[in-house]
Formats: sequence, C-alpha cells, structure tokens
Amino acid sequence: MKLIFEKSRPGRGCSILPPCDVPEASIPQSLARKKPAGLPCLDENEISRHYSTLAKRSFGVNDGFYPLGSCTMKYNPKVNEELARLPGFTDIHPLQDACTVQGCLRILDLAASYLNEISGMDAMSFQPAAGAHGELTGLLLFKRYHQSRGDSARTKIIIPDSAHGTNPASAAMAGFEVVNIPSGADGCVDLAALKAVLGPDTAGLMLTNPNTVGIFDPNITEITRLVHEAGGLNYYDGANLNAIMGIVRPGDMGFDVVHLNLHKSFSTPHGGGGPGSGAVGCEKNLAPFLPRSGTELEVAGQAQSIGRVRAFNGNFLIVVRAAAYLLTLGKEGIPDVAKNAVLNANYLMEKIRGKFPPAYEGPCMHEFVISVEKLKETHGVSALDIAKALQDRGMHPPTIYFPLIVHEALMVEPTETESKETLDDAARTFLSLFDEAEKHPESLHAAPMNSAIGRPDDVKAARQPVLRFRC
Amino acid sequence: MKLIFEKSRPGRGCSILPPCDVPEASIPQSLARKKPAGLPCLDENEISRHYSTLAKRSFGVNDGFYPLGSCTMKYNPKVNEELARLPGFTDIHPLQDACTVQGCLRILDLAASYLNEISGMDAMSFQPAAGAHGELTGLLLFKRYHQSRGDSARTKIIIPDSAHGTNPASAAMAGFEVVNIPSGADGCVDLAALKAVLGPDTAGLMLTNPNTVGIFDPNITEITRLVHEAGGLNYYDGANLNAIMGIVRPGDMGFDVVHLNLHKSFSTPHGGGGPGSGAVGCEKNLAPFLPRSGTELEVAGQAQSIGRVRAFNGNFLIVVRAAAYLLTLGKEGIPDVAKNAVLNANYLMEKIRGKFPPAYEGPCMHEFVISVEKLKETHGVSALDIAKALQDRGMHPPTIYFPLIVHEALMVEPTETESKETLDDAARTFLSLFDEAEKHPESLHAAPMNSAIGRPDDVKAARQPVLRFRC
Amino acid sequence: MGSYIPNTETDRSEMLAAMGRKSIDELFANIPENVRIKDLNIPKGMAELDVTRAIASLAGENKIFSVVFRGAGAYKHYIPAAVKRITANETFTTAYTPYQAEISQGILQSIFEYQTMICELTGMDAANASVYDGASAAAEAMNMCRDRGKNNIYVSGTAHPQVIETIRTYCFGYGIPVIMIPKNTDGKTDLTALKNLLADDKAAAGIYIQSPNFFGLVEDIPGASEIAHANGALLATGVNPISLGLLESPGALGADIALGEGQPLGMPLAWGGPYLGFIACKNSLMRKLPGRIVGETTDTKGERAFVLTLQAREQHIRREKASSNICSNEAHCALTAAVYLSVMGEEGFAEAARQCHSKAIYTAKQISAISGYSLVYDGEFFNEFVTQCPDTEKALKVLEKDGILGGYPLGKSQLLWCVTELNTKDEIDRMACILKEATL
Amino acid sequence: MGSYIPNTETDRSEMLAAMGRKSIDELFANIPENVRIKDLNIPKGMAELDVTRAIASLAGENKIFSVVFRGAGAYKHYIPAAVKRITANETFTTAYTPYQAEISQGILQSIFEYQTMICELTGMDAANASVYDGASAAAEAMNMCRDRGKNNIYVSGTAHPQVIETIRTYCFGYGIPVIMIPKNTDGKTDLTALKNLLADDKAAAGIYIQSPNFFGLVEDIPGASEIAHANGALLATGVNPISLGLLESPGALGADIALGEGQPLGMPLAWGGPYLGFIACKNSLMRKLPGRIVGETTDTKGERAFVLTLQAREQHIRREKASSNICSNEAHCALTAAVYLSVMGEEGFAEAARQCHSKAIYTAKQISAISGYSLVYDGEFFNEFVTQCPDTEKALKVLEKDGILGGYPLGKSQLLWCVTELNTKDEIDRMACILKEATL
Repeated sequence: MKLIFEKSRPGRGCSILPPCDVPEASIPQSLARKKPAGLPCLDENEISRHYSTLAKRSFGVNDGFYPLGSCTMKYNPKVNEELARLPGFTDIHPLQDACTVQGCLRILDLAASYLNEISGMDAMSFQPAAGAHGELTGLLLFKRYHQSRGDSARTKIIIPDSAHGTNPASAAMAGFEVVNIPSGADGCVDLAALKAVLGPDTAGLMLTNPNTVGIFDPNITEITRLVHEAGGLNYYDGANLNAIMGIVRPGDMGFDVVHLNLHKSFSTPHGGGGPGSGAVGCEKNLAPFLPRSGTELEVAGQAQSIGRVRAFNGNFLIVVRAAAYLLTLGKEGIPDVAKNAVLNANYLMEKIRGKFPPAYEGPCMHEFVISVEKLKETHGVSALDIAKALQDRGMHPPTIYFPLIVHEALMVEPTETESKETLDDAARTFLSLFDEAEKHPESLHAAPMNSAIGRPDDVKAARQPVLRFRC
Repeated sequence: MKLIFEKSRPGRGCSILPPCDVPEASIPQSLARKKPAGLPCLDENEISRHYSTLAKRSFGVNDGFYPLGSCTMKYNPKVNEELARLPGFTDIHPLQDACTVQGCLRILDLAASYLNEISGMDAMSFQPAAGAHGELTGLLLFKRYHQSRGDSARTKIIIPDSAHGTNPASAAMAGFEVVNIPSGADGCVDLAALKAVLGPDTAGLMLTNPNTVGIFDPNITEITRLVHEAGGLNYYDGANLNAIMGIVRPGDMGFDVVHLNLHKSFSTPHGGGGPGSGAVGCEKNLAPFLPRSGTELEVAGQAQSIGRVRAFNGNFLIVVRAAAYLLTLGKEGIPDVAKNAVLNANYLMEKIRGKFPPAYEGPCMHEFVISVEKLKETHGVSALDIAKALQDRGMHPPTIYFPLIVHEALMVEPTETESKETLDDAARTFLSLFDEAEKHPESLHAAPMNSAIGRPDDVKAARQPVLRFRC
Repeated sequence: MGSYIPNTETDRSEMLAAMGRKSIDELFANIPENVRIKDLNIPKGMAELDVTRAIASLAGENKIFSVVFRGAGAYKHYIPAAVKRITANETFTTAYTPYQAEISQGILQSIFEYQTMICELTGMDAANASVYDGASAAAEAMNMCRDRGKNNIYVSGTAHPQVIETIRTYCFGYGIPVIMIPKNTDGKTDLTALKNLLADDKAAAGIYIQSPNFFGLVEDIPGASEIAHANGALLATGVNPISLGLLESPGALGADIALGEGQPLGMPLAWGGPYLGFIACKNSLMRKLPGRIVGETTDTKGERAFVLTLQAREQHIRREKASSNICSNEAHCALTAAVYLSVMGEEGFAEAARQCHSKAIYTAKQISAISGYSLVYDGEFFNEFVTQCPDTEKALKVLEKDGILGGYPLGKSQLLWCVTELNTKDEIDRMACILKEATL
Repeated sequence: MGSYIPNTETDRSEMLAAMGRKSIDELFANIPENVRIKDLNIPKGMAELDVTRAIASLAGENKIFSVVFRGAGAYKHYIPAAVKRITANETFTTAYTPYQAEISQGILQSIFEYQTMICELTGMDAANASVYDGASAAAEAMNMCRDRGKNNIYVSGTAHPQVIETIRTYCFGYGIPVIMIPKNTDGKTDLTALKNLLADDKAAAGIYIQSPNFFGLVEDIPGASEIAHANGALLATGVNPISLGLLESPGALGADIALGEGQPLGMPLAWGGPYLGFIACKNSLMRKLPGRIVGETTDTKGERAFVLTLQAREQHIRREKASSNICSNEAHCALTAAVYLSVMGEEGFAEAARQCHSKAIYTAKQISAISGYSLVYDGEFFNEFVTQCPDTEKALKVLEKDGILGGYPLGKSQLLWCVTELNTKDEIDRMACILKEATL
C-alpha cells in the first residue's frame, strides 16, 4: 500500500492551531531552516483511514491468540487503559514540586511494595524503560557493588547459552566480559560447567528461571549458592516471572537483583514493541546503588548511586497500569496467574506432543519449546514454514529459532488469559498443519497466502538498506 | 461466526463490582425472578475479541469510501468525539437544577443560534432523536397550528412520489392523509399536479430540496407560495441540506418547519444506525407549538406545545458534537461544505456517466442517481449486482433502488470530505465493473466473494423469522 | 477556519476543468438568485484548539455531582471500562444502518445479540433493534396495541410523567384517546378503577403500566394482565432493565409488550441523551414492532447470516402504511447495552440488581430514621422510593454543598430517591448525616 | 478478587484429566519445597470498580496546573484529538515487536514512516525505530561515536543535567571517560575550550552538544562540527524536535548524529514517561544505530514490503557483540509522533514552532519588564530562556496559587522559562501581572 507521504498533496492539512495572538518574532536567517521538513500534507479523514488500514494490516492480542514465547502476550485489561489516561496522571509535569505530585509518588510506592513482595526484593527502581534497560541497570549495580568493595578483579558475567540475547548484550554494555556456559541435556544449568568457570573474576551470574526452554531449574538454590560462595552476585532476568509469581520468589532463590517486565507479567500493553517498563529490584545491600531519582533535576544525596539510566522517573503511565493490575489481582490472583499460565502451557503441549514433540521432557512451566527438526529432515518443512502457515490460520505464530540451543525451535507461550477453547483450536490448527506438512509440504513453503504481503526478501533489505522514504 | 452466547461458559465472567457493603435485603419470593436472564458468561479477553471481530466484519466511514446516497456519510471529526466525552457533559443528570447545567443550556443555545441562521428559522427544538422523529414532530406542529386556528378541515399532506419513505410514514403517524403527487420528467415537482391537489383540505407539503434525485427544484419559491396561498404549510426535509447550507436557506425558500439531521450535514457519527439528532426548526408563528422542554419533569407554561416526543431534552451528546463542528466551520466553512459536496458529486457523475448515465440531465447537487436499467436489459446485471460487486472492491455501495421513481437506481453521495483521488479511484472501480458486467455478468451475480458472507436469503429471513438466539 | 475538506484549490481547478466547467457556482444554477444568501451571520470558523477551549469551557460550567441519589428516569450506574473502550471502535461509530448485509455482518450480529439479550431480560420472544428512548418506546408500544377498531389507550398515572406526556403527544398524532388510570393511595395503579373503566369499553386497545413505577413501587402486573386480557386489551409494561436482574420478567408475569429506557445499561447520564428505547413482545405481535429488526438466515453457501428483516413493516417499503416512521434509531446505544450486559454477565448483572435493591433498602432505613422523613408508601420497591421531607429545597441545598445530588423533589414536601450499586455505605451514611444535621 | 483468567474450575479439571494429572501442583514439582512461599503478603484482589476508585483517588492527589511555563526537558504542547484516538486503536496497543513481517505490515510501515519523518526533521539519512527517551538516546549515540581505539566522549556543560548524568552512567558501563566541555559566560558551550581539549586528544570519539541547549540558547553547531571533524571526532547533537520546525536541521549544520526527546511530538507530560528517544544519523553510521530498524524490501510477488532489518547489529543475533542491548523500545510513542507529525502536517508543524518562538519572545519581554527580572543570556533562543528572579520560591508560590506552573528554578535567583503554542497572550499577561504584583 501507499506510504503516507505518497498520499500527501500540498495544500491539504488539518486545522489545529488558531492564529498566533502575539506579535510574530523573527529568527536570524543564519539559524532558520532553509527547507521545511518534508512532512505529509493530508486532511484528517485521509490520516484516519491511513492508520485504520495500517491497523488492519497488523495483529495484536486483541485480534486473537498470540502465543509468542518469552513475550507473555497476555490480555491487556481495559480498565488499566482508562486509568492511565486520567488527566491527574497525564497532565503532570515531571519537575513539579513534590508536594503537588503525591499521587504519582504513591503510585510508585504502591507498585514497589507489591513488586518487592512478589520478587522478594527490598527496593525497586522504575527508571528502566524495558527489560534490557533493567538488565543494564542491574549489572551496573553489580559493578558499583564490587567497586564499592574495592573488588576490581570481578570482570566476568556468567550466562548460560540458553539465555535471552539481551543478557550477554547487557553484560557487554556494562563493561563485563561474558562467559557463556553450555546447558545440560535437560536444558538446565550444567553445575559442573558453572563450577568450572566460577572464580575470583566472577562478577555474577545472569539467569532466567524458569529458563528459556520453559523449565524451572531444580538446582536453583545450589546455583545461586555457588555463585555467592565465589563472591559473585546473582541476577534474575524476570522475563519468565509469569510462571512463578506468587509461588516462589527470586529473592528466596538466592537472587540479588531482578528486573520485572511490567509489560509481560503485569499486563501492560506491548504497544507494537514498547513502551514497557523494566523495573529493577534488589536486596538491601545493593539499594544504595540504585538509579538516582526524585522530583528535581539534580538530586542531592544518593551519593553511591550508579547515576541515572534515563531522564525523570521512568515510564510512569506504564507503572500506573501495572499498579491497577496488581490491585486487581492481589494476594490470590497473582499465584492464580502463574498456576493457570503453567496449566495452559502444559495442556497445549500435551495436545500437540504427538506430532510436535517438546524439546525437553517433563512438565513445562509457562511456555514450552518444540523442535521440528525431524519434520525439516523428512519433509523439508522448517520452523519458519510452520510460523508462516500459522499466520494464514488466524493466530500469531510462536517465537521461532529461539532458544538457540534447540534446532528448528518453536517457543509457545499461551499465557493464563487464554481459554481452553482457544487452546483446543490452536491444537487442532497445529495438528492439521502437521498433516499438511506431510501431504503438501510445498503449500507450507508458499505460506502465508492470506497476509498483506508474501514472504519478504530479508537479505535484500539488509544488503541494500532502504530505511526511509525519499520523494 | 459464533454468537456471543455460543462462546459463553458458566463460571466465566469479569470482576466488576465489589461485594455489597450494606446488609443484603430480600424481596418477596412472589416478585423475584425465577430464572436468571440468560446472559453470556465470558471473560474480558473473549468479549473484547468478540467485538473486535464484529468490527472487522463491518464497514464504516473510517474504513473507506461510503457514498451511501441520502445518508451523507461524511467524515466524523475526532475532536467532536473527545469533547462529547468530557465528564462535564457525560456526568450530568438531566434533572439537575437549571443553575447547575448552564453549560448544557448554552450548548443548546449555541447550536440553535447557528442552525436557525443556517436554516432561516426562528426557533429550534433538539428533542427529536432522528430525522423521522423530527418529521413527526414537525407535522404535529402543523396539526396543532391548524387546530389552534380552528382549521379542522386540513387533513391532507402532499408528498411527491420521489420523497423519502419517512415522509409519508410520518404524515400517517401524525394522523394526516397522504396525497402523493407524481414528479415531473425532470424529477422535480410537477406544478400542475401540485395545483391539482391543493385545496382547503391541504394541511401542508413535505419536500426535500434538493430532492432525492439530487436536483434543486428551480420552482421552489413558486411551490411554497402555492401551498401558502392554499392555506397550507411547507415542511422541509433536511436530509439533503448538505448541498445548500450557507448558500440558500429553507426559510427563505418559503418553508415553515424544517428538520436537520445533525448526523448527516453536521458530521456526527451514524453509529451503525444511530443515535442521531433530528433538530426541528420553525418560523416564529409555529414556535409556541414546539415540544415542551426544560430541566424539570413537568414543565410549567408552554401551554400550546404539542407536548413532548421523548423524555428530557434530546440526544444531547450528539448536539455537543454538532456544536463543535459548527464552531469549527463557521461562516465560511458551512458554504464551503456545500460547494465541495456538490463539486465532488458532479465530478464523480461526469467521470462515470459514459457507462453509468445519470437518471436526469444537468448538474446534480450533492448526490446523483444513475439507472442501470439498460445494463439489466442487455446483460442481466442489476443495481443489486453492482452494489454487491462494489463491496468486493473496497468501497461501500451507494444506496440502491431508491428513489422509487428511477428503475434500477443507484444513488451516489460522495460528500465533501472525500478527496479527488478517492473519487478517481471510485470512478475507475465503477468503470471496470461495467466492463466486467459486459464480459462476465455471472461474476457480478456471484458477488460479493470476499465478504464475511455470501448473499443472504432475505426471503427465508422474513418467512421464518429468527429474531433471537435460544439455547 | 476549520475544515474537513481535502480538496485544494488545485484539486478544484482540475476537477472543474475535467468537467468543462468554469466555476463551482455554475453547478448551483438551479437556485433562484433571489433566495440565495450573501453570507451567514455566524462567527468565523475556529481551529481545533480554540473549539476545544470553547466547548470544554462550557462543560466546565456544569456542576458534576460526585454522589448521585437521583433517578426519576435517568440512572447513574457503573460503566465498566471495557464498555467504553469496545464501543469506541471507529468502525462501530462510523458505520450506518446495515443495509448491505455482506459488508455489515458485525453490526447485524451485534444487534441480533442485543435483541436476544433484551428478550432474555424481559422474558419475551422478539425485540426490535431499538427506538429513540424509553418514552417514545412506550408511545410506539401503545400503537402496537391497536387492532381493528380498538383504539383506546389506557395509561396508569403511576408512570413516569414524561412518558405519559410522550404517549399523549403520539396519540394526538394518531388521533386516538388516552385514558388515565388513577393512582391509588398506596402509590400504585388503581386496578379496580381499571377494571371498571374497561368493563364499559369495547374499544380498549392497550394498557400501559410501569413497574417499578415512577414512585419506585413494584406494580401488580399479573393482576393488570388478567384484567387487560379479560377485556380484550393488551398489556404493555414499562420496566427499568436493571430491575430485571432481580424482579420477575414482564413476559413471565403476563405482559404482552415490555419496553423501557435502556440508559442504565452502560450509558452515561449525559443530560438526557443519547438514550436507548427498547421494545420486546410476544411472538404474536412480532410483525407490529416498529423500526429495524435483525433476523438470522443463511447465505448462498448455507452459512449463518444476519439481515435486516420484516422490512415489509417499514417506511421505506410501506411508506404511509408502515408500522412506524422510524429510520435512524439508537443502534450504537443498543451495541453499548449488549457490551454492558456481556461484561456484567449473567451473575454480575444479577448482582448489580441485588446491590441496587439492598442499598436502596438500607438508604430508605437511614433516611426514614431522620425526624421529619418517612417513607410515603408501604409497597415493595426496587431502587427508588419516596419520602416525606420537611423542606425539599433546603434539604437539596445542603446536600449540594457537599457535592451530593439528592432525590428528585415532588413538590415541597416529598423527595423521590434513587440508589444504585455505585452508592457506597459511606456515601449513604454521610448523606443521611447531612440531612439529619439540617433538621436540627 | 479481580481476574482475567477464563479457566473455570470445570475447565481446569478437564484439562488436568486430559493430561492425566491430578493437580496443577504436580506441574510445579521442579520447584524445591523449601523456597516456595505460602502466600503473598499483599492485600486481597479488588473488583474493577474499587480499583478505579483507588487509582482515581491517587490521580486526584496530584495538582494539575492549568497553565504551564515549565519545560526543562518535558514540554506541554497541544495534542490533537486525532492523535489520541488514532493511537488508541487496540491493534496498535496490543501488538508486539513486528517479528513476523507478513502479519505486521501495518506496524512496520508506521515505523518506516516514523523513521522517514525523523530523518526529515533532523536532515539525516537514517533513523532507528526509537530508544527509551532523549537521555538514553544521547548515551547510545555517544557509544555510536566510538571507533577503533577512540573512546573519549566530550559532553557540553550546557546540556540537560539528566542527559549528562545518563551519559555518565552508560559510560561508567562502557568503561570510557566523559570529559566535560565548560559552559561559557554567554550560556553556550565554550568552543574555544573544546578546541583546546581536542587538540591534545587523539582518542576523541564523540562530542555531545544540545541545541537549543538546557538554557534555551541556540548553539553554534557549524562551529562545533568543524572543530569535531578537524580532530577526527563525531558530533552528536541533541535537539528539541519542535524547534526543527523553525531552526536549521542538525544534518544541514554538519552534525553526524541527531537525537533527542520526542515527547513534544504528541505525548502528554505524564510525569516523565513514557517518552520517546529518537536517533538519526548520516549514512556512514547507519550500521552503528542501536535498536530496531525497519527497512523496505519486496515480497515474493515483488511488491513493497517492510521488515525489521540490519538485525546483525542486534542482541538476539550478535549477543555480547551487539551494537546495543535494546529489545523493547518505545514503538507506540514512535507511532504517536508519526501521527502527530501527520496531523500537524508540514505547514502546521512549522506554525507550531513559529508560535512557540514568538510567544517565548513575547513572554521574555513581558517578564524582563518587571523590576528584578531580566534575561540572563543575550543569545538567540527558541522557546526557553533564563531570567533573574528576586526570589524564585516566592515567585513560584504566587503563580501556583493561580494554577500557573512557573519556570524551573535554577537556584534561588534564576528561573528557566518555557513557552509553547498553548500559552495564550492572556495567560502570559496574567502571569507577568502576578509576578509584577508580587514584587511590589
């Protein structure tokens, strides 16, 4: 379809601003823009339809089942949206005097008290805007911690090979050297491999638990103990918290720092890729290092802080939504989420395991990983083909080719907000696709047929990058 | 697709109300409901997706070109929606004391002052909720007027055969006898036919001008003069006001009463069939008969009023939207709407007239009527077929089989909020359909192919009515 | 000025050129010069920001009561967030009447589901797609009762005054008589009087009784039904839909038609509109229903499809012989009601009704405990009731100072109260306390 | 408690039975008993109505200033109604990162259009799909400047204090030095000092200068660019995007990277977030951009298609060698900015910038006319400026009484003012009048 620039026609526009009611000022010619920015000229009807069409060429949780593994695409409650749009939140300047923003401060307090209890931490910062931002923040806490103790040799972060890509990337950004350790045959941390790399240079370990293959590491307390014994700290990647919240707490597992993706476990909408919130919690001994925050530009005190990782106090309206969700679920609701997320994942896994065997045995947690390696060998149908064919069948595909340790992986996370009927439908779809793959593999190579476009040429996109329109 | 009842599962639901905080009261068994109303039980995610899916199986102005003749499907501005949702309007009880609703009263005053000026009337009531409601109201003004003069013989309303069906229906509801007069060969009022029926039993004339074939009746002042001379009153059906507002005023044409469809000319959204607002204006001499209104249940005074045609003061939030639109357009914007609506209609008519000849010669006003009678004869392709085939091509079909005086009619009203590009696209679509009709008439009989359903069995629906679901 | 017209000067020139025209004015040649106006005597147009300021400032001139104990035909209930957001979908708001079924299945299905829910609430067989509001619904319903020379309409004096007035207006149009059934001293319809009235009237067509009535009291619908039917007349009952979460349905009680104001089902007070008139009836009256009706059928492939049906009743086909003139109705309000009923769900809806009732009972107790206040009627009520009040003007003024909208004054010494699930015990106690202090 | 879980007890039993399991607990067998918790020490869950009351009551504890003259990194502009309603579309809000291109063309195209608009505003060749905010954008941009042993980062003291602090934090992570460029007495970056600093530094990687700077002054970007490039360093410029409706683009002035806080483009103040970090650069730096980037390509049918591209830079492919760790970004804010820029349009956007400027000039005049108030710096400014003030605390207090949020206090005797198109002449005059009266 046409770009908005291609629909533009000089002279068109919307009537937004009244005429200027003060004398027009001028700016020296030398500073003035020579050529106006090439923005589109359309009337409101055209703009409205343009974006309606774009929305129709997209897919959200609101449109159907979205089992994108590791992303926790749960339902985004409407009431949270209404509350996040209250003028008492949206119309508040971040540099208003503290006495005029008591409501905002109380929202942060409220969210922090719930999330500290859920994660087993003592203090929480809402400055990080996303999970990876939280990881960076958390690792800078590690860095400052070791620095504060004069422990300058601790330069390495240990990360299992099953980890989210953000983990090593964050460790690198925090100036650490990354030590990858292989996973065991069960997909969990190989204790021997861990022990082999622990030492006086160990700054810490990054782990997500349940891990990315959807399994809760049964040795978790042993793992964190070993790291602590070696003088390192344990970082909990909260991406998978949805499986365990209200059941077991990262703090109790031995983690020192945790980030929580409010846009995953706590139901805030993903927005097409953001904004999220990657709140970072930590134990008391690390709290002095948390990002500096407050209602003034230059905050006094907090001398040991790592500084700030962004301006102001975080993606506040996302925290409002999460706070509403936390109030809604409360004591019983939070563990209920975890239980039903795990139930749903296991149910779907069981229903399709005959054709789509899970990569690892035993019950999974909130998500499971299947491998279509065999299907690839026997019929040439890949994980990518399956994903593309699922698009034609009214659901969003699972995550594919992740984790890297599973070949032809499909990572399925139904979440607790899906009904049994939806899971039954999805299972039927998966199984019928397997039949189709056996009988007409070529039809899967050709998929999707009903989407806005056919498969795109990714190589061309990367080799001859066209990153903007030019008229 | 499934009905919401078929997706229901006992035990599911949303958590909306907190527990009751007063002692639970009981009601005598004899008055209590024996069996709960069979409402659906779904969680919020399922409900949200259900309605998302329903929206996707529908089509609004926001989705594309919607040239539904006589309905003025213009763009519905977003700012009007925002303003109609201000708590200062939505949270006001209709029986609040007048001194607490000055803002509401001023909205009505504001809208009335603009609309009186546009229609050339002296007084305005916002009680009618739709055009037909306005017609009934207006005709009751006629009735009360003649009654007030002791003129009890005036029992007949004259209506051209091209009129909207609501006109005769409203006249009947108001207790009048309907006298249909045939249109002239030019689609306008046949003066001789009019004269022939005028007499001491004439209560009045109902007319829309421009009329339903899209032509402004050049004899309009003569027509209204004749009716007045005969002792009758003239009623202006404002459905087509969009063509002439700011150019010529019904009052100046000789009309005594007018209704204005705020959801047509004044841009309030049609809502899938309502709510609208059919504000009724009248000349000074009829004003005492207007519906009784006020901020109390039983309004004192207004003794000559016809009474009320509904509770309270009308579809207020619709009036808010129209008021915002009126403020936006103002003095120059209102006639500009008419000019561009007429330009757009003529432009599209010209572009397709080679294949789709207009039913009447000369320039049209804001809409035009084409007849595919020839195409029906030569290739068996009907107006219905054209309409169904247009659905497959991304636009909403025009009104079909109306007005009744044109065979195989298609009534096209582009409105002023469509761009030249949209009209060019539509013209291309029409012309290509003509080709298709000549070459593959059967494909048009089979249309639509891409809709949610194929053509429905209307006869079965009416013969064996299924008007509700039963589980 | 503001504008929503995409045509630029260039566009206009190109379009005129393509048509071989010199000016837009040529297209208006049919309009006699002598009636054209030079310009409109209204202010210049405004940009969005100024319009927003102007309208918002008017909204600011209204007083929002944070606590409302007033009903009398318009009810403040909690509107779930999902209702607001789902109904704001711009396809729903910008579509028109679903004339073209294939491209409008979503709208049609939503109405079909709405019709079903209204039937379920009222215990009826068929419902239409909506009419303008509860009052016009009553007037249309009375027209449905007319049959072969039977034209006399009976209306109870316990009905909402504006509903009575609207029925009168419509009947002025129909040219048929409206006969009032007196109100008894117990606040309910005098059924004995009705019996006597009907005994002499062979032309009795329909009887309108509202229950709970204007004074909040539950009427004897089975009794009224028996009298009506014994005399060959039909019974139309006006109902508050929320009450049907608790009270027996009009269908089960013997009414032929049930109608009412649907505003409590998810619509804001909005100073009186848009509201939602609903009408449901027994099968025998189906073809007399006014307005749009959606029916289920099948498409060319034999699959389920929805269409506007029974159109032979309607104005665009039958013209002056139509069952009603209705064209645009309150479709988006009907959608809102359907979403509201879905979100509340079977149990949640019943709970809302129970809470309205329980809280009204509690409030009535608190108020009647105040000196000078007492319940005027003994009968069972749902969520509205009338009390004596020493000085209604004074009482309302002290409440208003505290942001509370008190009951609707019936003269100087009675108040008609309304309580819903939104009124908390704290609010009720505070209100009673303020009233009490004012009497000291 | 509230819940968004559809599973009923029956569902759960059926599902467990289908799996041959007795309880959900069995599925949690891997979790050591000794670390499981009994229950959470948080309150019980609440129904929607109570949650609404609780959160709305907190919103009520904040003070909304009807008139705002404060900026300092967060700006109150008019947000057109279309921006709010279009971006509220639930497909946009509930989608995730468009990994699956075919089913996500709409999201991808919206980002591609956003990237183009950012390039147009900044005069650059490439832009990414967004980062967290303006401060983290600056920090990421400085990382982009690093190249083969060049690791020294120079930051002007005239930049926003929190941006400086964020750059410092990230550089603490990178393990590279941050060298401050002093502020001159004229309120601008001391370019002579910069020249001297760079003369001795072969490892100079990048220079960060904000223009208009924190004090509102337009910096000499061409001068800075010349110095940077003469010494083999790159120049990254922080910009207020609205200013680019009036001021020359960083690209045209010689900057290599332009970045900034996109909040003014249609996002509310929202107590600081969600905001939008944008980064754009010259072609040569394209592959160093952090985060998501959307590119145009073709599909199997040869038609236009959009995809996430240049993923070889990204964490999920490159892991510890990635150009950045960014995964979730601020996509919906980028969409908002694109819709805002479309609704304002080429001319409307320039007009907004002109009005901000004209009104700021007018305001500066009104304020400096008051005894004790005077402009601190002489330089050209866009819509922020610093004045002396006899007593900032007192001044802000009297303004607050009138619902006006005054300038941001820089200590006890200076205020940093901000004026936008939203501030009317009446408001400005009233504000000046209040200040004047307070000095008497």
